[in-house]
Amino acid sequence: MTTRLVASRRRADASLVIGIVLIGIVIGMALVSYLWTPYNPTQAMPADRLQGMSADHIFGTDRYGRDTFTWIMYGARITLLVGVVSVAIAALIGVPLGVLAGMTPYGWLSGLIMRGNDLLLAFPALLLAIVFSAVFGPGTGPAMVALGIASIPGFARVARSGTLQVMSTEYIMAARAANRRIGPIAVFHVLPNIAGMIIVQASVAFALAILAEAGLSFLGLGTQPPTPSWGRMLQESQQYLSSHPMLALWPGLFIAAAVLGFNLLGDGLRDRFDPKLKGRD
Amino acid sequence: GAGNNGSGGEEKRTDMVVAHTAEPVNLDFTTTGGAAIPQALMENVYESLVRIDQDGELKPALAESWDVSEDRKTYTFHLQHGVTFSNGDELTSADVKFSYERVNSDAWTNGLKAKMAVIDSIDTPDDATVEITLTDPSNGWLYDLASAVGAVFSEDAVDDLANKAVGTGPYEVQSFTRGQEIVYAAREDYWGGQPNLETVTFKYYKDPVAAVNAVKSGEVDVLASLQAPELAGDFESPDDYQVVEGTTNGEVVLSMNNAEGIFADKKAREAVLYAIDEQAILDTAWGGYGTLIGGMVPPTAPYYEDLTDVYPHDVDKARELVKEAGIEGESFTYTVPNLPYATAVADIVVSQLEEAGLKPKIETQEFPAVWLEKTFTNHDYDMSVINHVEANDMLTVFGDGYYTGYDYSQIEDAAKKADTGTEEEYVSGMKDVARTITEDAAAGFLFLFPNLIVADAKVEGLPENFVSDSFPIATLAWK
Amino acid sequence: MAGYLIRRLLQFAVTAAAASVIVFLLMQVLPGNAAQVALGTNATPEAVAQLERTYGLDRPLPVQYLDWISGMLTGDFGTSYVTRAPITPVIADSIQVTLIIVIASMAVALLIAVPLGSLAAVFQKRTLGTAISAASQVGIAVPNFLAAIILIMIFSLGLGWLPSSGWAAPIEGFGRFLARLALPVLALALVQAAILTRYVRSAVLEVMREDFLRTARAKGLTKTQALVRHGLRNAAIPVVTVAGIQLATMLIGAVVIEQVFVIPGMGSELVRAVANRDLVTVQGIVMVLVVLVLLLNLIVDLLYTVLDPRVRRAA
Amino acid sequence: MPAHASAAAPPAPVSKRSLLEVTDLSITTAQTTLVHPTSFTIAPGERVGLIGESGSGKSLTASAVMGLLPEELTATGSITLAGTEGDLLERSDRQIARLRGLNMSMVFQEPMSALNPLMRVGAQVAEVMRIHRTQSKTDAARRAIDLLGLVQLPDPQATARAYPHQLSGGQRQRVMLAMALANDPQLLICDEPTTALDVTVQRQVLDLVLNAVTTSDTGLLFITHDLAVVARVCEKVMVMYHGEIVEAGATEQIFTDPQHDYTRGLLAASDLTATDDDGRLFTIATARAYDAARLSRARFTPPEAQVTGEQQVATASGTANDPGAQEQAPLIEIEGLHKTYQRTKSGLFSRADTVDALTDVTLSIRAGQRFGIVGESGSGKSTLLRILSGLEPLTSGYVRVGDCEIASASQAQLRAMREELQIVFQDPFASLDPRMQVADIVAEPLVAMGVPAAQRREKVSETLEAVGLDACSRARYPHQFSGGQRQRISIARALVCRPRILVADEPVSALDVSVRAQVLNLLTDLVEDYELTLVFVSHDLGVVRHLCSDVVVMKDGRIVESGDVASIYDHPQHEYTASLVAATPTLAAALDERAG
Ligand SMILES: Nc1ncnc2c1ncn2[C@@H]1O[C@H](COP(=O)(O)OP(=O)(O)OP(=O)(O)O)[C@@H](O)[C@H]1O
Ligand SMILES: Nc1ncnc2c1ncn2[C@@H]1O[C@H](COP(=O)(O)OP(=O)(O)OP(=O)(O)O)[C@@H](O)[C@H]1O
Ligand SMILES: [Mg+2]
Ligand SMILES: [Mg+2]
Repeated sequence: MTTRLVASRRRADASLVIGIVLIGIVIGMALVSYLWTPYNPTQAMPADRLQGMSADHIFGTDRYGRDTFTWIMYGARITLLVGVVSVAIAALIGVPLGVLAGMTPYGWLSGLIMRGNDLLLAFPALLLAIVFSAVFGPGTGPAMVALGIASIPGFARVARSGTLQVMSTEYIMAARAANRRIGPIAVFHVLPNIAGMIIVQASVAFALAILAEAGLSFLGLGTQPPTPSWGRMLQESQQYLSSHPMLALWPGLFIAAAVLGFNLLGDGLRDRFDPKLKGRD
Repeated sequence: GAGNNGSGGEEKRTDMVVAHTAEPVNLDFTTTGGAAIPQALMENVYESLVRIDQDGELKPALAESWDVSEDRKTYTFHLQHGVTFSNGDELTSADVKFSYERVNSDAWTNGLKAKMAVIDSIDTPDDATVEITLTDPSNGWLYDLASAVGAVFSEDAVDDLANKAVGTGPYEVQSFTRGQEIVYAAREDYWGGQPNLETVTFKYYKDPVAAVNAVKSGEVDVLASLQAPELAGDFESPDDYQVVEGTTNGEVVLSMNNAEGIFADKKAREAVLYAIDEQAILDTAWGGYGTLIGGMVPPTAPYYEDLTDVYPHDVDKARELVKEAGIEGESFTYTVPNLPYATAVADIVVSQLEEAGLKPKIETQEFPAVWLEKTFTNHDYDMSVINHVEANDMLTVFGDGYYTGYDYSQIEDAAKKADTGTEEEYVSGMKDVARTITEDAAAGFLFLFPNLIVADAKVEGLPENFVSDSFPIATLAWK
Repeated sequence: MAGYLIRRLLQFAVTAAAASVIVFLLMQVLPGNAAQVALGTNATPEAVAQLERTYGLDRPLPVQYLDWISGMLTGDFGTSYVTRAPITPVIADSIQVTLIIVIASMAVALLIAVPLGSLAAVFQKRTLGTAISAASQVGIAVPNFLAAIILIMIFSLGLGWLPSSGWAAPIEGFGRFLARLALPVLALALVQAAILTRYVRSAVLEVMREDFLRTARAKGLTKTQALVRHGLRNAAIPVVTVAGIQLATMLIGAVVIEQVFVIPGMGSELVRAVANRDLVTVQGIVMVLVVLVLLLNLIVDLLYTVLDPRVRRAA
Repeated sequence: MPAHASAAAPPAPVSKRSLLEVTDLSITTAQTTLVHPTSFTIAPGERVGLIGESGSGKSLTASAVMGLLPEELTATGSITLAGTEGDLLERSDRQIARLRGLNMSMVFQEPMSALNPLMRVGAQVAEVMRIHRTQSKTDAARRAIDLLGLVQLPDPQATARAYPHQLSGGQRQRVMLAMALANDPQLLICDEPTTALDVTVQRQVLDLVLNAVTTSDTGLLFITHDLAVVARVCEKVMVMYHGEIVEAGATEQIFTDPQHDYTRGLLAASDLTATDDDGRLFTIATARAYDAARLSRARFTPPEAQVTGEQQVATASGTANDPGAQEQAPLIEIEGLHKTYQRTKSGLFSRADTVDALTDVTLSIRAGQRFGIVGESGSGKSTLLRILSGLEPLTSGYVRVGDCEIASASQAQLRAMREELQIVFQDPFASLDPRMQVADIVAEPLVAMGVPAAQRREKVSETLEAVGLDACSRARYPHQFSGGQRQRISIARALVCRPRILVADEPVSALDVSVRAQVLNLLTDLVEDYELTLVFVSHDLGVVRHLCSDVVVMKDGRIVESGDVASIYDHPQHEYTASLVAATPTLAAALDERAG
């Protein structure tokens, strides 16, 4: 391996490590929140309202006297939930469709799938989310589903182009010559080989979903009370921006950290999976 | 707008920008519900025969004076002289007759029209006199007349009410940009004398923080209703700003479905009332602004009485009642309209209820679309919260078939007697009704919504209290 | 070329038609009775029924659909039964606002991203490149409404240079227009610039690896000259695609910024119309947005063929 | 031992004033040294070849001269170019840029990507003159067209207006050459300029280079790994191995009397006409037995090649020449086969493209035969194989493999047929799924046949052993193997189900010469051991000649000639075959030509 490759690999690894650490913190907080939190997240303590950072409340308290750190911990759950569910929807629908479009010998079928994809692409995430919140009422659920549906086309495209690439390789030809049927080829050859791209796409979609949920919560269309969510915290802290800026700082910081984490993870993985960085000579 | 006020130097400005929260979707309150349209148009563009002043008292408006017959069924109004509509037509008693008969026709679809159902006949002995006969005496009717149902229209100008408003008021609508602003221009030929300001602009800000920012950056001179009271502290410097705290007719009601479900049991409702700590709610959710009332009557009403001691905050008692009612841990839906005060209140209410062993499940509902249909119309809820802003709405809110599901028969006779009785009978009768409702634990009365106005320090003539359904701009002026 | 154009246009029309059916059906499942909302708390069932009759809401769905479509094709989006006013001017006004903001933001974002991204690529392994990359990573992670709020706090509330909210059309005075345009555009552009910087960087890096750049240097160009003369146009191709996608998401994504700055754009109109259950308006706005996105995709595709002679070849 | 190397390679006897002087050039990364101190000179008009295995540092050396080294590498030593002041290595990019394209120019290996895809080629050629202001704008455009004519591009006017993608690889390479020659440089560097080209095109490009340098007395540094090519073009050769020039001298001398082991190995492995006592090709390992001097003798004994051919036929004779076998029905029979591809139209010119990949192909292959198919790129060789194996539907015609009639066969019949017929593909890197372990790759055909797991393991081990891979490679992934080893894996996969027919689609064209010999030897062994019928596809005539008994020559989807190897190669009937044979560079022929 040449030094250039070593350098890229090292940078990729740095991205990966930082990304994993940031995401690890978020996941860790979410998991711990199921076992323990410093305070009850919904219990208001009017006497303790709007306190600054202290030993009792390391991130301070909000207008109802609730512990901000507890809220950040609970908020990590929603953030991850939104990411996981929306990415799962997008990937579980988008990837099979993309693979099918890439593998089918029938031009009309792949054409149909891709046109459907184009159609879906015309409904951006926020548009769907606004309409969904009207149909099903505002909430985390409709938001996740809307974000998930809106990111189907991305996954389908990546999966299809990856599949086409894989299908044109000689090892697929070899597998067909070895009498493998289309199903096993999809499972044992295509999916493992496009998994890298899909994972990269997923980490980026994850980051986008977190941002979109925050935006929706800001519009009042995302997570609803009394569920703690970072987007909602940010929205509610708006009126305290000049008097108690810490209230906005914490959720803002954690949203940014989570998004950064997933983006860095995606970058790192992309470099890892980049064929150009593999010894190819 | 207020943009170019720097160049004038000493010269007094003749325009003013006022920020509001709820925007009118059109200009026609005869067919469109909601408080926003009357707020923008009543007293400014349309006038009624009478009006309610800042202290909640009846004052003459288009009617210079009026007489009431012995049987308190016939009202004779004497109209002001020299009143013209903004289209140039002169006001006559025929316009009044036309307008009020129109309320009772199909042309009005706004449910408010019910307030005029009590009218039996309208006569116009001459151009300046209107005689209105009621089917029964009514103490509340004259107050109702001061609201939007009493607006007097010109007979030739009702074709396109949604987009064109022609009235007798001090201002006319110069332009209306839906969702953004209404620009008013002063009328030179106003019967009450030309108002102080030449132009007034209402700007609409759904987001309270944006509205506050607009005041701070000087784009807005008056913020008519601060929906983020925590921010009032930002306007502490008296040289630059003034914060006016007045009252409104708005009772923030923690409504419970009396007819069905978990709160059909009075014990359950009582538990709720003991569980909630109104003062804490006011402090955390609304920055301590507002008044605790304990009942459905604002202090500006003649039959007001402090009822806050009927159900004091007592968590232990609440827990006991919860056990007695056998509803410990039983989950119920608490529908919260997505309005600033409602969501602000929800968090703390839930916390207090949970402390008493109750288990509310919040369901946020879009207001008005979803809340109106599910909670209000279909009564598909256990608990909700809403600010009932109309004047004299106690009998409506706890009336027959209303979403509160209150057993109206409990108060029906008393209410009838009060309305048709003498003024004293009216006051004492209504007091009894209000107490009965509170004692029945028909709903929680969290607080009286404050009228928080933030304005440039040099603005005067602000309507301190919001007790009618309008925001009058004729009194506004620069110092 | 003509054949391709016709084929693409046809595809566009079919997709738009399919989208219109989806939009229409979506509107039918919105809960909340529109007429009820329009009439308010005290509406009687008779009044509701009458309003439905007046606006033809009681007709069969296919009839309503055809009526809507044929109206739209002649530029008439119908009359709102909430505002009682024609919808076309509302859409026309708000679309104009949104397009101005979004296009201006994209222009600003590109003005920032292209030089920064190129620098980050050229100085890939030096401090400057790393710094730009890191800054763009962080920029992407900041929600744009947070950026907007911070900008307001600095430039409007703090320094008092610019208004915190509102909108003015260019005809109301160019200064006023620019003053109100500046912050929302900046808020959108900063985050977009961060996103685009990354794409520019990777596109330039990709191009720098290309053999033809070495050829250009072998001809006698220095590194920078080679990059500018031969590299940038090649790097533009992937960037155009991303910019197109971003522009499409911004059309509706700007709604958050519009709310913060109280700007009457498409997004704000949509949110308002949804809240008022102003279905005809919702339908119209969603349809216009969808068509705009489709149109953007079409334009990007065509731009591609202009930029890249290889695409013109049947592959 | 750089000093030793340069000492061992004194400048060519022609003691002209040198044009390029490279002294103690070494190229290092932060960690390692890639090119050890190296010195050489090139005189005006001198043609110097630089050969060596992949990764030995040839390109880096050339890049250093041009000042085009990647940033992360540093070059020390000195490089001087006649007519310019001082050491090139000490100049800034800006200063050295003035020399590039004017005093010295370079042609790169990869013709497909070396031109700017967005710029018309005429403009790209004119740009070299514009950069150095050797021509005015209009003159540059005019001269660009002349140059395109000079490098024998058809219709230079039209070509100048074309974009690179509209030209073939050979045409692009000629554009590159026109660009390099535009300012009459003193020094021309060609870095493997023809490896991506078909033999006939390769020959044309080489002729052009030769012509250009001889007419204007340009010094030439020619990098290649193809010994035959270097022998044709260069009068002096330097051999590079692991970043050092291990040997240098006159072409004749190096190729007939190599001193260094590596050079000898290289020569032996690339000589497809020489075999050891077992009739196997020489590899680096067995190169000691190789007699390099036979190359110099070659031109005095022209029939040598023919002798090998006969030898070849003799080794493969067992079944093929058995008259009884000839009477049997052929194992594979193809008659009047047509294949037309419909290209999906997605570009601007949406004409429905059809490509006639195969036209009226008729051939038959007997059991046990070693059957070669040769032809240039795009002549339909791979298509034919895909049809044979039932992986691609045919348009019309009759194809039979064993007792399976492909056109009308059901999927099940095709599956059964494919158990008899297995394929080895061209690219050892692309034909193995990078995410599968070797054992799974090799077992794949068995899985499809439904062989139980235990039996599969056994068969896989057996086959891996047969192709010379040890048991511990089972659990490894393809990227952990060298190219030659990978090709063994693919051969193992093909043989694991014991087919009767082995079809190989250019199995060695992606391999280094030394590895190529090993793989070809392995194939020969296996074909004998397993009594396989071999269908072998290649564009390399030498390889086919070595391996096969019979051959068909394809061009544009048609068979232009067929017969036994010896007669086709030595007495080609069709002019295309003749040109193909003539264009194929062989070391012996090249040396021959030089002498003649
Ligand atoms: N930028 C670089 N950084 C580090 N190592 C490099 C770099 N470029 C090339 N190398 C290494 O230097 C060695 C020589 O490379 P070079 O390209 O000169 O080989 P070559 O002889 O031209 O081989 P080929 O025949 O494959 O072209 C190789 O091992 C290669 O991996
Ligand atoms: N799937 C396909 N669709 C369209 N055209 C094809 C397809 N496969 C091959 N062709 C065309 O058919 C012709 C023959 O291709 P084929 O791959 O058989 O050639 P080849 O002789 O194997 O060439 P090479 O030596 O480059 O592998 C070529 O012109 C090729 O472009
Ligand atoms: Mg090389
Ligand atoms: Mg081939």
